[in-house]
Amino acid sequence: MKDIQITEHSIDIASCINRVMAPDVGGIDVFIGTVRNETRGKKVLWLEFEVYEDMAIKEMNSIAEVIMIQWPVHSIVIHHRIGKLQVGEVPVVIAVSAAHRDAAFDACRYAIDALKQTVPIWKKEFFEDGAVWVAAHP
Amino acid sequence: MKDIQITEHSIDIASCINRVMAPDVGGIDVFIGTVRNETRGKKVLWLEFEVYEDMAIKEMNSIAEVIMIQWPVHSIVIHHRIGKLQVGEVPVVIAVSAAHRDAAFDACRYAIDALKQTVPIWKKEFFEDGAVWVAAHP
Amino acid sequence: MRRDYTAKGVILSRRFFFMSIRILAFGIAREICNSSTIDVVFDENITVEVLKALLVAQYPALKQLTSFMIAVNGEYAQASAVISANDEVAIIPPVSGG
Amino acid sequence: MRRDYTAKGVILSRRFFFMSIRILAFGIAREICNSSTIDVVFDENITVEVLKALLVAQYPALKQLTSFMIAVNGEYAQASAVISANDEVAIIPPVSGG
Repeated sequence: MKDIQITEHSIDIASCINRVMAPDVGGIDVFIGTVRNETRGKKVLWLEFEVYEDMAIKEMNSIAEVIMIQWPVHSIVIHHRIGKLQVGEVPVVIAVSAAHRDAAFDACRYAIDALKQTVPIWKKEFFEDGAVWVAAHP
Repeated sequence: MKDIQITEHSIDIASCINRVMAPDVGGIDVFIGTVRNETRGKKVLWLEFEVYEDMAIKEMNSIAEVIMIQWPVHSIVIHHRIGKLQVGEVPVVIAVSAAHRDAAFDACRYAIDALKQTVPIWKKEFFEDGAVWVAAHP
Repeated sequence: MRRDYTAKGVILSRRFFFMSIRILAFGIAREICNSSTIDVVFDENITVEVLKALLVAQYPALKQLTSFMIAVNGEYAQASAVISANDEVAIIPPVSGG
Repeated sequence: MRRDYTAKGVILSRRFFFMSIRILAFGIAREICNSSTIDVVFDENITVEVLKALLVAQYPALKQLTSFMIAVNGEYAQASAVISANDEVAIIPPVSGG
């Protein structure tokens, strides 16, 4: 089972976890991204996430499909929030369940690494003295 | 911060996650162990966990301390449940937060691997035709 | 009249009009292009590589990005891919989700 | 009288009584020993290695385990460690938490 969502509302972590639970599951790995109060020593005020939604959903589905081919996992949930997020809020939750924990760990880590590399979502960091699109410039 | 607990009651996953959140945290990895309905093809009815509590708490603390030396993590929660658990219930939750996700993933995986190797907790699996202490015999 | 390689609702053609496409721009690309959509017109099928060159000529700030990709119909496109009339084309600056 | 190397509240001594310790047994070890505590008496300080040999002699089923460790005061003890009078000693069969 895979459950891919992009939302403007706060992500319900407990419900992401419940979605991947099942009687034939032995281990669940969950990654939760949180908005950090600083980046390279500069105080972050808030973040804004922009998305190319159709493509992002496609890419997130394709990450989940690659995972299901590569590892014996049971279920995958990937929820990404967009819009304006404050420090401490949660832009992304990935939950992966499997019969055995190794697959859950490997797949969950693959999912967040792949998401950060390919999914068309952009993060703008707002500081006291301006704003920067993360990773845009060398 | 570390929060190590052994409990006879069901583990509150959301509160484990809340405990490791902080403004200077960027990533959280959570491992959730669940009771699986079968082991090596045999239907599991329920599990019983026994603990040498004083030593288990010591070992879990020492795992957390090793982690804090080895990785730049912010907080670690390790909660282990004991007693009788049904299929689908959660014997263990480990949550690790860090400024960057790599440390959280590495430390969380180290924690569950180490826990399974050193913490004096024993699991008995109950089947329709008997019961087995896991890993006791070659 | 020769108005070569201009964009933003105008003409990218040497000869006669042939194909109009709408390009979506996201994140910093949206800011560089000062619009979330750019309408361009070509007189022949072009490749992704050519489109990127045209875009950079029109919006030199794109060259300063770490990189940018072109997506066609919601998928990353190779440099040699040919863009057709009804394709959905997007400028994808370096992503930073998660 | 010679009652060598017996356990369960009795004597593990050749000479005179000297040291009594209570051993905790967990999991399958508790079932093998049929008790969660075993009181043993030694006439001299013994090492973990010797204690293990004595336990196996008394409870041969321990030998069939994948392995078992001895903890002293809540920590895994080396074979050469010496057990003292007020130590808390425990038999630790293969653990299986998580």
